[in-house]
Amino acid sequence: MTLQHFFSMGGYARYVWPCYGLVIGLLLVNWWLPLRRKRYIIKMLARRMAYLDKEALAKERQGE
Amino acid sequence: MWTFIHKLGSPKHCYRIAGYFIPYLGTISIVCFIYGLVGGLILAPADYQQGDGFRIIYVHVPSAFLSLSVYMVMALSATVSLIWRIKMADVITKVSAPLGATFTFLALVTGSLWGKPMWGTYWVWDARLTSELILLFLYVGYMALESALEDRHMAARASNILVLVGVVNIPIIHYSVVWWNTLHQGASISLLNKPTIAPSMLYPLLAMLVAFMAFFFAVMLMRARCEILLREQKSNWVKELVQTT
Amino acid sequence: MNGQNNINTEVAPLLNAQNLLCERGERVLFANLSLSLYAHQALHVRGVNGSGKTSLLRILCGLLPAVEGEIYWCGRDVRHCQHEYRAQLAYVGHKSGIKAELTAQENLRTAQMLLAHAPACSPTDALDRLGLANVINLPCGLLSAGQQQRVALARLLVSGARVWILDEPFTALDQNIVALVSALIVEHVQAGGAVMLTSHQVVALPGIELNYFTLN
Amino acid sequence: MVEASHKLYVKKAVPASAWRACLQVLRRDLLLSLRRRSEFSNPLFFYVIVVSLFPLAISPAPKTLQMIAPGVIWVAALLATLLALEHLFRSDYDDGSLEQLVLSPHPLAALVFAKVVAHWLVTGLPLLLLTPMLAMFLHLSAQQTSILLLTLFLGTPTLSLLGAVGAALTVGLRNRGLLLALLILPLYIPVLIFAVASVVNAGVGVVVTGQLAVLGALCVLALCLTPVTTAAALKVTLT
Repeated sequence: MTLQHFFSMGGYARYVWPCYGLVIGLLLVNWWLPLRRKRYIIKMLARRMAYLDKEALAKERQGE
Repeated sequence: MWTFIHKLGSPKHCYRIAGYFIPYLGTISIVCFIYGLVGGLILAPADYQQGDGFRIIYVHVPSAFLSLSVYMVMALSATVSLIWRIKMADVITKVSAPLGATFTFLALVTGSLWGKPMWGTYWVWDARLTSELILLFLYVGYMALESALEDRHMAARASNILVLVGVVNIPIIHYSVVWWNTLHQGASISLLNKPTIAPSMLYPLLAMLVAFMAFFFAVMLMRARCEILLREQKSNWVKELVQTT
Repeated sequence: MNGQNNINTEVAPLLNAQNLLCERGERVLFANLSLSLYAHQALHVRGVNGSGKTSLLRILCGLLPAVEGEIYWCGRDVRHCQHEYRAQLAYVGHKSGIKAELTAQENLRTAQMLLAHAPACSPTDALDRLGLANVINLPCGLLSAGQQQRVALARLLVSGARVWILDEPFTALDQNIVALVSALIVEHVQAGGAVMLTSHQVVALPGIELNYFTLN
Repeated sequence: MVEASHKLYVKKAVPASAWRACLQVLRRDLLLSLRRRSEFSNPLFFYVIVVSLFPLAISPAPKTLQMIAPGVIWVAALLATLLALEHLFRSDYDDGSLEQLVLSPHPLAALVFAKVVAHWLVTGLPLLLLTPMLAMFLHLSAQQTSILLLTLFLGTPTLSLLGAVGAALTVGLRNRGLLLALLILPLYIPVLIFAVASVVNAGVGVVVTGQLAVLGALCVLALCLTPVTTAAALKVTLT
């Protein structure tokens, strides 16, 4: 199983490597997307809560 | 047992349970994936007929298997949601669909790439490839209906019904396509029937299967957690969580 | 029948709802709301726009499933007596439910057939009572909005249902027709039925005492 | 002020049973279709136009036309049914009579089945009546035409029934035309396969009772399962 033979995949390299590349690529993308989305959601919710707190504060001050 | 199911109903609990399982599933999938890759690409002997081209099955067969079993997972959670009205089941159905569609697309591409050396053309109207294609249409139809309806509850229930209609039709579509295939191309060997598998070839395949399954459940739970956060953003456990992180 | 209709609250209410919760999109319209409607009673549901009046009515007539809460018909859970609950309840919403191409009579005949309960009166009688005798054979598409609303209300008479749930029944109606419809409501309540309605106008029901239910 | 002495409850008519309610819904829908001819004549013109495009597009030679005829006619029938499904629940949804249907104590599945039968009589049946002319357009033999009519007779009810589920799921949406096709066309594939195969086999002289039996089975399956599913879908999308 020489290294050169491994890369040429017995002449089928043109089909085997794109397959594996695509599969691993898409799986990594699918794994990474929810991570990024969760960070984004947490940040968005934090910003929204900060905004609501500020508003509540402003209303209290008007109340006094 | 019953309290466990009842607990599943509460989003907070689901979020925690999902968080607990994700690392385990992740490690299982990575370990099996590496073993499968090494076993499949290096250790397994070349097939006497198809040479090294057959190594594509280590990617094609798991994604084909996953494309169907993800639809079954969606059908199961759709039934649970429709009958016992557990809202968390809607989350699972909704987040699994894109993953199922990805696996179906992978199965199609790897199938056609495998077909090129064997049959000389990229697309072959082989029975299994055709039913994969139709399965992809079912996924796309589900996702289109899910996103078209604005109201969350209605969207969930309507698309659950569509999943159940789809699951009843999958065997019908599959066997009619297989019958149609034999009608037009005679009983030629189907592209995808696995060549006689020596054990050294089989174990990497099983490892890849486990790797794909673990990967699916891990990513599905991660996406479910995001969906739960969005849906329960007003509840205070989410507020605390947002503050602590 | 004396002016004050005697609501005996000992007998189970015709329609009873326990801690309903209703959401629209992400907003909670109302939570743990309880309400009951007795025979011989007319209930006016009041509330500002968007306070969920229409959703409440749609929940009570079974069109909209409540996120939480139970609905009872004559003391029994609605899910166990679906047939009787639906046969005895008539709903007139914002949309009239009238086919524009059909004449008023044809519309009412279908409505009559759709309700299993013994139909009270024939379509022609119902249309007479609502002063639509002269337009019986006209396609409803040619009728004015007020006339179409009256055809929808005629459906109540034809259906013979005991509980009427009316969503803004008096819109697009002129004064004497409002009086006519009010008289029908009074007659129905005195005959043992129950009416729940929403309206932005002042509702005058001579002869019976009108209860109120406000949604904040 | 109308004097209220006139007794409200005049006479006790017999309560309408579910069966008579369904008949009444069927009669009402047929009456409606007669008064709104454009709604069901458009799909028929579409059917004829699409079929007559193919000789122009491919070739007028009788040989090739005969080969592609079953597939062309069946795909055109499929698309025509899909077009006609738009109006199955849409008009009732807009003017609120769909709500009255859902509120009725009679089983909604039966009422919906009556509506689908009315829809089939208005679109499926005319498709059947037009087919001999189109078969002649495409030089189909008499034997094949008869089998084609039989497959259409067995197939179009299944198309209408399955389409009704899709129509019910997408009734509330604005841009539902394309979505309905996306949802329902994959489910039409088995009917298409077996129908076209039996017409092609009939041309070659092969015995086609097997395929027709499967078509009949699909029709019966649709008859049993879809009305309940459509009713459930309506109750969901009507809120």
